[in-house]
Amino acid sequence: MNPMIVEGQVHGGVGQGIGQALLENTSYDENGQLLTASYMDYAMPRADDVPFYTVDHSCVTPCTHNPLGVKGCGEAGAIGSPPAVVNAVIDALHRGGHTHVKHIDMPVSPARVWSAING
Amino acid sequence: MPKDYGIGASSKRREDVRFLSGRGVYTDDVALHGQTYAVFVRSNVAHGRIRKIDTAAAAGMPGVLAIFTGEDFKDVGGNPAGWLINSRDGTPMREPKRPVLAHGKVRHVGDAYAAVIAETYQQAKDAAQQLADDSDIEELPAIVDMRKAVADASNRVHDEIPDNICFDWGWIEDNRAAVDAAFKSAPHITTLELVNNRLVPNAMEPRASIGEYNPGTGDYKLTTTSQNPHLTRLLVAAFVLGIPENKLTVVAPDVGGGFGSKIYHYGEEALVLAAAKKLGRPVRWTAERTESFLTDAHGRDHVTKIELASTKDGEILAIRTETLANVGAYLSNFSTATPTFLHGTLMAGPYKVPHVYVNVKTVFTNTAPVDAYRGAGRPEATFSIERIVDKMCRELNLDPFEVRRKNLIQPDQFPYTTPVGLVYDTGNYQATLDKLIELADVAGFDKRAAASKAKGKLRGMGLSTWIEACGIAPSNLVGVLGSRVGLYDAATVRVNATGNISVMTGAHSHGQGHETVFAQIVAEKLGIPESSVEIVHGDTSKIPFGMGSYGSRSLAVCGSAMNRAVDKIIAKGKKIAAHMLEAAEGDITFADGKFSVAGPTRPRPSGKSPSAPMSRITTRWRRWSRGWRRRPSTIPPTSPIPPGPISARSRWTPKPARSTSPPSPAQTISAM
Amino acid sequence: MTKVTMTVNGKTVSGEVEGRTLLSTFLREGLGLTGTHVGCDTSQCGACVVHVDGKAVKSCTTFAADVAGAQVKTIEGMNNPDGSLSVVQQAFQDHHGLQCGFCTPGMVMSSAALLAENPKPTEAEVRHYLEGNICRCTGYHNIVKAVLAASGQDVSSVAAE
Amino acid sequence: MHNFDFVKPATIADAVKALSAEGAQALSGGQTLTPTLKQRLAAPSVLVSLTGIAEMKGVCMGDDGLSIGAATTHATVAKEAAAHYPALAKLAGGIGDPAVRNRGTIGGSIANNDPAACYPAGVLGSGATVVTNRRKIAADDYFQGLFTTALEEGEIVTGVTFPIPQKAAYVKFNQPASRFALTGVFVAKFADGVRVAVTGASNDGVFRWTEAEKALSANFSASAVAGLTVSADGLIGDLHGTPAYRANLIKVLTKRAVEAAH
Amino acid sequence: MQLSDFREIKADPATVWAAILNPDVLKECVPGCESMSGSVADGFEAVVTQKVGPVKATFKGAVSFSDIVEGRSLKISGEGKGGPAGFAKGGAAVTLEPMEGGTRLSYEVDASVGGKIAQLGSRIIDGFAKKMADEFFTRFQAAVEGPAEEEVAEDAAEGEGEKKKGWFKRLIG
Repeated sequence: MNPMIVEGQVHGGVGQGIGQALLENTSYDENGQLLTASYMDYAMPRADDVPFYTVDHSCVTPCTHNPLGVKGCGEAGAIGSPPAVVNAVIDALHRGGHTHVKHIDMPVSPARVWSAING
Repeated sequence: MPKDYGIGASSKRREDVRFLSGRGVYTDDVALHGQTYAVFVRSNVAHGRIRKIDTAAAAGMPGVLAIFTGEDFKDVGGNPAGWLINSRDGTPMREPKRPVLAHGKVRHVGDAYAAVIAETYQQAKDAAQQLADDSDIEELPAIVDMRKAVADASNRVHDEIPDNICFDWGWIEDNRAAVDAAFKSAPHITTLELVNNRLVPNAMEPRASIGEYNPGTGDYKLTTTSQNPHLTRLLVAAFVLGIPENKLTVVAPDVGGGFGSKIYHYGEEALVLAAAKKLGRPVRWTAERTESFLTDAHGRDHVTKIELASTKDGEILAIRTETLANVGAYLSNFSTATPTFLHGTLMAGPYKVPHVYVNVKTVFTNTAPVDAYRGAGRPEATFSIERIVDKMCRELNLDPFEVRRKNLIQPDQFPYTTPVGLVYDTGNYQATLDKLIELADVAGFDKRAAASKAKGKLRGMGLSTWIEACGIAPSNLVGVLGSRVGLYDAATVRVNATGNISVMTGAHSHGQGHETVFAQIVAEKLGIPESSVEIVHGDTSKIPFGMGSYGSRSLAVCGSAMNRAVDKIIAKGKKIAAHMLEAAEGDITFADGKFSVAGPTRPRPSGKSPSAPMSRITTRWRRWSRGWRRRPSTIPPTSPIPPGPISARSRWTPKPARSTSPPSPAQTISAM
Repeated sequence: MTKVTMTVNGKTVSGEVEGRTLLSTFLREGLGLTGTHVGCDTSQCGACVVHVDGKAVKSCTTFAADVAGAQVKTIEGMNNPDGSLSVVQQAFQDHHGLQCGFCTPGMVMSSAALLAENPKPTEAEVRHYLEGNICRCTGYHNIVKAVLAASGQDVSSVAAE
Repeated sequence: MHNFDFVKPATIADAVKALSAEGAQALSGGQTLTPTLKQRLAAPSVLVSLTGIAEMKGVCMGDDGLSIGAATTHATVAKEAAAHYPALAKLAGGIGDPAVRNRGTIGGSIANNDPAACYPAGVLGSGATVVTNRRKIAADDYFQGLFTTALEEGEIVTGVTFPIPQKAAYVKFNQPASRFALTGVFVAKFADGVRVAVTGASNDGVFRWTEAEKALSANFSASAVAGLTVSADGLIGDLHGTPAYRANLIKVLTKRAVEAAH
Repeated sequence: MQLSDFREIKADPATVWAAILNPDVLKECVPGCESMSGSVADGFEAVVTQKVGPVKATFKGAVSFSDIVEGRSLKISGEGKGGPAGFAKGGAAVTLEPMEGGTRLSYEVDASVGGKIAQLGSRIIDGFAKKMADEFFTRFQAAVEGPAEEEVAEDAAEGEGEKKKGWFKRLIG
């Protein structure tokens, strides 16, 4: 409909997906106290946490359920990016010889990667 | 050559001018004469019994105008869940009341149990602290961990719900035996336990609400940070406060992001309305960021065990999952749909999987409510599937690209019916995968990885392929599945006398750029400049009843309604043009903003121009409809065109895809 | 209450403030300049960034009385004298560097401060400089691109929009 | 926020006088204190802003080393100390974000002594001297644990004097949310030995890693640190890292700082 | 937050036991304690002010004793509301064992906080709680057995002739 806006939506979703994969976590302690109740502890992605990337939507198959043939795009970036990021981390670890690491839960923080390597 | 106008053009956003100049108007930017300030008193404990709330001292403090507690709302309705889910055994889900202010018990840190209204924000804050100091809440053990909540039934979030389970959902229950059998005979089984981490949507604009009441007319107005003002009006009017809908206007002005968290109705909205009525003055509230963290609906929070059965060469045979999904302390409006119909139905991903079974137990805990956050259910499903496919590839030493290519639905298989009840309409997943491999330079990856290694760094490559189901609908089907609201949308297109257009939409922009994009649709179809189209949204007194913006639905659903309304406008215009152009209606064509007579241009009997732009049609129509000019006999009085300006309203609910195995709960599906 | 006087967007303004009155409160409630937004409590989101004596500061973490006499510039003062968008603002529109618009005033003010200090920043410098401004909508892609473009650099080679 | 009187004296003497009032609190940039006040987690009756005192501002190279006025902002230090003490300038340029650096001051930072702040590592790692309105305090005596310093009632930091090392570097690993140091290490090589100060890692705040100092004094190279171990006892464990992870970071960052020192 | 530790106190168990149950001792030993009154049976009322960096909060609450095994062990529990800061709760299970030259006092402390201090201060809570516990038992030890040797020497050099007793010992003779 408007490629600039479509890509902007995807960028936003990818930003949030990378946030979920690498940074963001909501943590309650065992007494139900919310420990991540400000930006001091809830890690929001910042400009230097994300790279430039390419968005392509040239493989078009129009939707058959509406007259415009349009499909939504607002959530796509947030849906597909977390597993892509985590799969990449696991791949990197395997290439580095850390083949005992089968999975790391999100957010895949440096501390968790370190624990996984040494665990 | 990229288009520079209309559909497909990267038109610059018109809303940016005000946002970039500091002239946007967000809820907290609205200042009203005589306004007062609400501050909520929130629980510091996750789970507690309210023993005493002594309001006397706080009520006597400077500037304090009113104090509300849960007692004031015990007889009004609760904020309901919007989707009824039945458990595997057929019993309906448990639905505890979600009150405006906590009554009897507090159930999460941040659960508001009182509110203070004062002349200034600081006075309200002072008194709220006094009230907190004068309250006695007996702390009970908190229920935080879902596994423990389910295992230990002695401690309950809601006293009337014995096992802290809202429902135990199986999808599709009839397929379970076949799935189990597929696993029994599978050559290879991959198992993975994983967590979809709990997130907070964190729109940069904190939630805010202003309630107004006019004692002279009995009219209420709520200005609030909402993605869907009509839904909020419906919930406040029909379920919570019982205000007649015709007496309540809900306005969502510029909204600073939502990502799901502003779909829902929250108690603060009801409170400022009730307080405004009591005081006869505007009552405003704006969340501090910490309040947002404590009380905005959170997202995700699934704990999942997923199993995947495959052949030794990576053909997926079956998928089986068991998930605990946190709903928090109360059911937020869409919280029951998210882990079920937005999650379980996506558990086949973009793959040809013959057998899938999904089990989801939703669990009450002493945490903030959890509901749909950008993606809502689909990210959880995708993370589970794509992680386990990757793990399977590693276990079997297979190439993750080739395994996916092999399992992806083929282009000639659409429409494709999955074993979890969806029909995918279209897609060419292989082509997308090929394009990805090219763009990402997968062939050159090993070289890049080696270069990184030389610098002491590890480089990895991750792949994910997925489906985004969007614009959930159609209304009649979701109704069958438990939705308590229709998921259509609506638009009114009005041609103003001077030929410019006003479009009233049910969708609401909180960053998506509707003012620009919707204008592109209308401008393209009517062949007029985008600048001639005005988009009106976010005010229930101006717009048709629509369901708002979430779930990637604005364009697919509301855009379609708008498209249809424009078609009606063109049809009306043709009738008028037929008269003006002295031709039969069937001979009139519409292109580039002009009505013309089809076929080779021929001289008209009157000798006038053979085409008419929309503005002339409108002027003519206006004169007829106002009686300034006699309605021509070529348009008989029985004509379906009503008097008044040329305007048309349409609703749209997506049609289900044709399923090969009815009855099937279908959604409209788009795939990346 | 004490009286403070400062210059805001070129005009001398005065107002009665309490000791605790924040600059953001003074601007929004005292002067009606609601373009400066408040998005957090802990001085991190940056939606409230304004310029004080030419430097970017967080107005929600600055007391009005502490900047008495200063030159303050807010988003409302960023447009060109003829009302058109300034180069930075125009770049944000051209490159779709904003969506909901809430973080945008702070983002523009920080970007303008960066370009005043460093007229040709690299991508890394832009990203580093903007670390005190949180945007939830754009994924920063187009913001960084807009700032690079506003500095006069060619962004056509930046990964497609 | 509770209300208070706001005063902005122009001299140290007036500031000291203002601070003698009951419930008075110094404000030196306020990038930590102001959010605290907004949350009502403190309620001073008088707030004394120190940033209007000209004699407490500026960066100046002298015989004793680099003197920095306590009310000098991080941004100014990042710019003006760069020629004299690049490691310190880099540290200042990495605190918070640009807007925070334009308000926050060195005096405010070290008076607060947040266990994850950067400046304490720079001051302790440099063996700097903290100058107050009453006396001069060696860095080793000044930092006394979590949010605790040698400052007495009515005493304010007026400046800090840094001896200039032959080589130095500060390497910080950001806590991803707050951008404070999850762990930060300042290494400074002087003619008479090496100092290593660690911030962000210990429950007791900034501290010197003496084993590394000894090893690096003998051999200033990353390999000198390789054989050392850091105990996780007493280190901070929180959402962002366990004590064991922080122990690892101390070693890794020390190596990186040695490599980066120039 | 949980931690356990022990102290070897140069006083007999009966003296240590009496000190634990004495509100004046507790007042002196709880860092920042402004008042402490009441009885062992009904519990004590306490007001404690804590300053951590820029944060200053006053907690009003109660201290109670439970699981009392006379002369041997007990649990001290405290709970206070700190206004905007939220609340703090803590307990110490204390066991006394006679040893040569005194008493071995071992303790297991747990502490939890709620409200703003939990929401904003999680990174420093453990460290702070540990510091408070250390300080409490250090003060307690000093109260019962007197200042450490070097301090005594210093004081003596300043002219105080008599060897100092712990103030609690002086109190009880």
